[in-house]
Amino acid sequence: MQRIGVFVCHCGSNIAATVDVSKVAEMALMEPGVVHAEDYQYMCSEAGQAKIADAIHEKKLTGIVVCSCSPRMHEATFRKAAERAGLNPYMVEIANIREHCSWIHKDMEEATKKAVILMRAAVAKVNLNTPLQPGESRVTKRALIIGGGIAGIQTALDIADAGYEVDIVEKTPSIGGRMSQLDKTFPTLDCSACILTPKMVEASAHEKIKIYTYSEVENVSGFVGDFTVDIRKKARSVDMDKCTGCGVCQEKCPSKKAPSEFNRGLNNRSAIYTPFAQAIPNVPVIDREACIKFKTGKCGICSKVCQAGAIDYEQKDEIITEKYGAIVVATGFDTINLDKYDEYAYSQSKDVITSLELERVMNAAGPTHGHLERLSDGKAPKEMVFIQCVGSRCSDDRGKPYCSKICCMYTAKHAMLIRDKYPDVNVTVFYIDVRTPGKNFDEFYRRAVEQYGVNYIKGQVGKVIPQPNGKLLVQGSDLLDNRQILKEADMVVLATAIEPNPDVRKIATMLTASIDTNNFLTEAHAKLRPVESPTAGIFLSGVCQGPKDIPETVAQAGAAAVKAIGLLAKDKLMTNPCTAHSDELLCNGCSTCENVCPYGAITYEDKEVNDHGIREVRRLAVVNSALCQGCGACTVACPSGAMDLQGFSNRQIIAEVDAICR
Amino acid sequence: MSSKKKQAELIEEISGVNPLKCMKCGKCSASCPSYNEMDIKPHQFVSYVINEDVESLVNSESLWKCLSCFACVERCPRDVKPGKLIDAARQMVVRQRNNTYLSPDEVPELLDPEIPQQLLVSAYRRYRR
Amino acid sequence: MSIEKKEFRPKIVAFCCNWCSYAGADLAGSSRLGYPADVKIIRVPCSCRVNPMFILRAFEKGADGVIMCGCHPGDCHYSTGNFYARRRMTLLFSMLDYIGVENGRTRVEWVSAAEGVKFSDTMNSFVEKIYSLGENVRLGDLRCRN
Amino acid sequence: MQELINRAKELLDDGTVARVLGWRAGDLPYNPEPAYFENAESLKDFVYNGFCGANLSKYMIEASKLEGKTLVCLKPCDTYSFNQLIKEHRVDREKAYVIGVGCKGKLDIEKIRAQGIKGIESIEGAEITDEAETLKIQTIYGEKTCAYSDAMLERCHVCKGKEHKIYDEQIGESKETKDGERFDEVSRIEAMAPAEKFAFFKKELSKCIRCNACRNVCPACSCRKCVFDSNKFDSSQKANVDSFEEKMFHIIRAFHVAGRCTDCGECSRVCPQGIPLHLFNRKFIKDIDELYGEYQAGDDTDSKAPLTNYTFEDAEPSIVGKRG
Amino acid sequence: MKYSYYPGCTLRTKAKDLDDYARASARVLGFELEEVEDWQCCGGVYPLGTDEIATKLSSVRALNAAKKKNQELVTICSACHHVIKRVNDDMKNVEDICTRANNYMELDTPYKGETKVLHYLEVLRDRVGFDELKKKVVNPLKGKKIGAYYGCLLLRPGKLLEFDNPENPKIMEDFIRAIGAEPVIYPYRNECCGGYISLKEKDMAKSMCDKITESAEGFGADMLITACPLCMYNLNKSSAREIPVYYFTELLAEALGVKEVQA
Repeated sequence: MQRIGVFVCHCGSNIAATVDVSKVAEMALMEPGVVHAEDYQYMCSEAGQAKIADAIHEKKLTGIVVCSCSPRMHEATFRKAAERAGLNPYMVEIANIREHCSWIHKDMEEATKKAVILMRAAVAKVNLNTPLQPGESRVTKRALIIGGGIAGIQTALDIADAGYEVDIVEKTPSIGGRMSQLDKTFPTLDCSACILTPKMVEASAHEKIKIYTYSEVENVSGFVGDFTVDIRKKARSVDMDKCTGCGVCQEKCPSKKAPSEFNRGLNNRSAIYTPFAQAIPNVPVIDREACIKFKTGKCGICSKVCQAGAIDYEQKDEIITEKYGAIVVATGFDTINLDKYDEYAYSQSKDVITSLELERVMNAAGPTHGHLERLSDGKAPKEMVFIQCVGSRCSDDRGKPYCSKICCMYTAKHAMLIRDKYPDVNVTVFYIDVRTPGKNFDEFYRRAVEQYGVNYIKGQVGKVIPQPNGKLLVQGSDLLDNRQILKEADMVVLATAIEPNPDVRKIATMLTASIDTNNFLTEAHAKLRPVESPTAGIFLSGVCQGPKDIPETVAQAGAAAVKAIGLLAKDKLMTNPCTAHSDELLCNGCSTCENVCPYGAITYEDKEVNDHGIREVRRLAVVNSALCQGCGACTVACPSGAMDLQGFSNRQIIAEVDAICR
Repeated sequence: MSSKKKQAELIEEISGVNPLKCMKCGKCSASCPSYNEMDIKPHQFVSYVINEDVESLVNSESLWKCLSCFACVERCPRDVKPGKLIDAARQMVVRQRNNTYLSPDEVPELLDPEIPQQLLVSAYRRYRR
Repeated sequence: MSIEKKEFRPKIVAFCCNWCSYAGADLAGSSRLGYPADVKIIRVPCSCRVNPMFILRAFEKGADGVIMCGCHPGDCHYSTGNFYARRRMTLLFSMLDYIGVENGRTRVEWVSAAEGVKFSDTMNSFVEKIYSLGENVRLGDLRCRN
Repeated sequence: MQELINRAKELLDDGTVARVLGWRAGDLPYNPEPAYFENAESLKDFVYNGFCGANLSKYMIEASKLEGKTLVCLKPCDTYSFNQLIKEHRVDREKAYVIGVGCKGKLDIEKIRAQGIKGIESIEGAEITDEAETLKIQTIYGEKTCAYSDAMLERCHVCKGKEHKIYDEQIGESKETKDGERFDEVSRIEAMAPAEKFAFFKKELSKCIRCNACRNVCPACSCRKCVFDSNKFDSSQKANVDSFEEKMFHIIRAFHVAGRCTDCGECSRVCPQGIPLHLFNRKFIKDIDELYGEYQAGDDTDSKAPLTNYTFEDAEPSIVGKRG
Repeated sequence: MKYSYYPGCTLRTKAKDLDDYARASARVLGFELEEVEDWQCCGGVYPLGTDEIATKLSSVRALNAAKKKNQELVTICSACHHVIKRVNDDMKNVEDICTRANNYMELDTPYKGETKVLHYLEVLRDRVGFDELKKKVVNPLKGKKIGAYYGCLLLRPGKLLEFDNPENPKIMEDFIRAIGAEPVIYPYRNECCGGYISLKEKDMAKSMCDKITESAEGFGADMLITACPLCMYNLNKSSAREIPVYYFTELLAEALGVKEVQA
């Protein structure tokens, strides 16, 4: 029989205001096995933990139940406290009477009743707990960064500077990401390339950083500290070692009709190309879809003009398998597809563009060489209209339910830059709300209004109506003046919602990292563990976790790096002892469990057993506890009940069920 | 429950619209072809329901100016469907008060030889019990 | 004053996956999104840990409704656990329906860690359903001998 | 039958097999029982006729542990169970010499009795080689007759087919006996109102005396130790007659064999109380077929079982409520 | 191929042309329209309150008649199409409406939205195919610049009608191409003409129609086509402009060479 101590936390008034904590403690004493019960203001405080330790010593406790906040919050705290007092940490169970009780119920009597039941369930479970010993596993001291944008680059630099090896896997031919496409950055109006390229160069020159561009993660197996990753290096058709980056091939390439990804399809590029002038590595790739040689077998001009003999049409995709201790996801974002927003005439008129396209138009290396002009006829616009929240804050299935966060600021930036450079251009912004939390952000927006005379109208646009004369009639509402507005514009810019890179779902599935309905990766705790995935060893950097601007991305990238470094710095990791275990005497050897194990942790061995005097060799399931992650799939698949999960055993769960239904 | 509240709830029930979903972006008003003819603008309908002032809504000219063209319904980013609120308010008028916007007496003078049947049928259904 | 008829308060057991819906329930809590106290949550490492025996056991011990929540299909922390759980529960629920037990007493919902609202909505609607069904007589009564 | 006995003798004599697993005549004309025959002489008691319904596959679990090969007689439907046991590593294929025996439908003495035929002394026409469509039954009240198919077990009316799924050799002809639809009974219950379903099963299950005959005969219930006999699940009172398993036994048992049950029908055949236990198993099979694609356990030895398999697009559990 | 056919009140009277041309063209294109027996008027407006049942029954009757014949139900008038498709959606997806409607109807087997509702244009696109139509054209309307006028009822609510992209439709443009003419795309083609209010609010209707015709002419249209008798009436009556408006079936019949036969 266990000797159980029950500790009921007030959590200040968080619990005590709705749960009669002393009643819970009092009721606990009536439960089987409970020899001690008390309540205290803050169980997680040093004094609270001391109470637990004292009771363990004085009452010779063998098990602990803490009635407090969620185990996801303080289970580790209390387990460590128990361990320090000499108790096996796995003899501690938490009854969640805050998140699952006091915070959601208003009636004291009802909440107290429920808290008592939750306490009972925990006591019933602890009665069946057994001491568990975690195993150890090794840590591969290398990190993988998925995504080579500013988030990935910054994380890689920070980890590499701490002395660990880092590999970056980037899908496109160059690192740089979205930031490389931006012209200027808010709120300081720095040139984006000027602050990004030094970081790109630093990353590529860093001796601890290896960059795989034009590559994708193909498969991930293993677990924290010991991931095995297959990386597909797509055939570049250009030998990285031989190419000097002279650029002649791109000049001479006769196929120049492929839409430029870098310029958002606003102009074309050659079939052999580097996405932009400062690309890293400065080695082109051949777009085999566009290349005449690959399509018809004839051409081969690039090969002829290449002095270095770097062109290799025979190159094949290559799979590289590497081991990593930590993986950082930095897959970034894209703008949403506007097919479902045809009322804004995006597909009907070339003069309706997205803000990211405007970045390219404003950029000296862009399709108009930095001149603000209409893409339909090259004329300079006189009236520009910006429409905010295109696809953001939509609860229907056309758009995204969240605020994209960056649009208000970059629109103010665009408006300001246009008014600054082209004072005769009128700029009107239709907005729903202007959201500018951030240092110097609102000041920035106000400057656009006060100093640059940008016309902000509160109200959404209903329709953009192309006119026979080539102008765009913008039909919007002015909610403050209560009138409908018809404004003739030369160009319309849509602040298009951003969404996580569509590939991220595939990656999340490989990593078994959880992802929300909007395809943003979920953090382990919304406030306290914002850069970690709930899956150990996976860290989040940048927009893959939620919309953010550059400074926030860089800050998060650094935070993710620190978390990864914290992991890589360890020599050994404690493994979760809540693993499956098979009872040899009950095992049929039927292989059912093996079929459902996602980790290949179950194997079969012929073993001699002594079943009540009968000695025979049997085919038995054996669990490799280093591989087992403790999901429990096998325990339910097992017909005989031989397979059980430590820490969540059949009997423990049934005891909880019984206690709740009592 | 006050009768005002009841009315507001009735209108929510008939329309199946939850006015609290509105984020006041004004896209409905920006889309409405009858905007200039309306005394209460499409984006204001939800406020009238939230403020339980159904009285003003059912007395408004807007009920009869709405084309039921569903432009607001189609484009609403919050799935509020202001057009349905107007329809519901119009229903309340024709149902409760037997108040009609169209009387049989005035029909002959509105007619012309080309008028399609559906216009008369729909006018009756829209305007009368 | 004597209480003639006791008010029906259902017993509802919710099995929640530690990685998603348990955290979703935490989020519902910290967001103060209430649901009736009749729901009691049992934490499991994955929906695939939920043995049909647990559910039958709960009913046998007097539960009026049992709900299981897991990660959305494709988002399982262990890759595939919820797929197995989905088949197991589908078959189990179908069997219970077959023997005449009200289908509304059992439910599976996929609730992610970010879906506090969904968790609360789910529990509210489930509890409402159980109230409408009333006390669970049949499952508790299904025995070999009368 | 004689051909079977002759062949068995041969195989025993030349040492190919160490024993024969078949049926021995019982004390009555209709109750032969499974038996081992270690030598040619003992085969004089060997019998194979229409009453040999027993599925011998499960005996092969123990026989696999014995020295030498065992000759086992399997009817077409039994071979599914045998395959399933191979798949689950419960029997050793190398230790078995499978003779696929012909079958023209197996008889149910209860069905004969139900026709008012009592005091049976002998039965003619049950011989496997006999082409007779009619059974001649000598009773203490005189000779009675009964159409063969009217005396057949329910399972034979929905026979899975006369093909042996696995065998070393075949002896005897099989006959198509299927004249009903396998899932008709299940569909009929599915169409009932909930209260009606409940009343039906309550009535049936209340007959159960927990004799465990169903469990003992079931080839899928091959666990070394049944969960109902271990303490792995129950945390308390084993002795309580009212305990968990008492109430849920048949549902849990059906779930445990779901996807593994070949629908051999032995559970219903052996139930002394006449509970139609196959209706549970068949419900699972019907659901599996409908939701996850047709699957016949024991059809092969390597396919993935439905409950250890999945697709992303699998139906949600809510489908149960939706299809009404 | 046989379809159940719901002509609607206006096609029986004022818009007889729309109907005649449609039937004549159907014969050429190899499908047959079987008029639903004893059809009743759909009411012209989708019943607005979610609690309205009686006003939906005429649609349900027509839908059920098609179900009994195991046919798809074809409509031509935009308003009928709008009303019947939406009622059908209610029957399929709104349990309450379905139950109550069936209670009223007392059918042998309840109607649960099984019938597929198709607009004549959808038949051309999804069943006949515009490529196939093109092959059957004998008088291609070469050189004609035609603006498609969709109006509101055909397209919205887009999610429910699933007719075409409500903001940038193309089915009529594809149709125009198939009969050999050149489509003119103009932004007001999916804006409402004010048909429903044209009885009482003549000025409003006029201003709306003018916007539409002005825009169409501005982009170079010689004529407009429509599927809606109400739009047809309104555009002819209310707009100050002279641009001719035709039913799409008239041009179809002309292109297929069966117009004269009818007339």
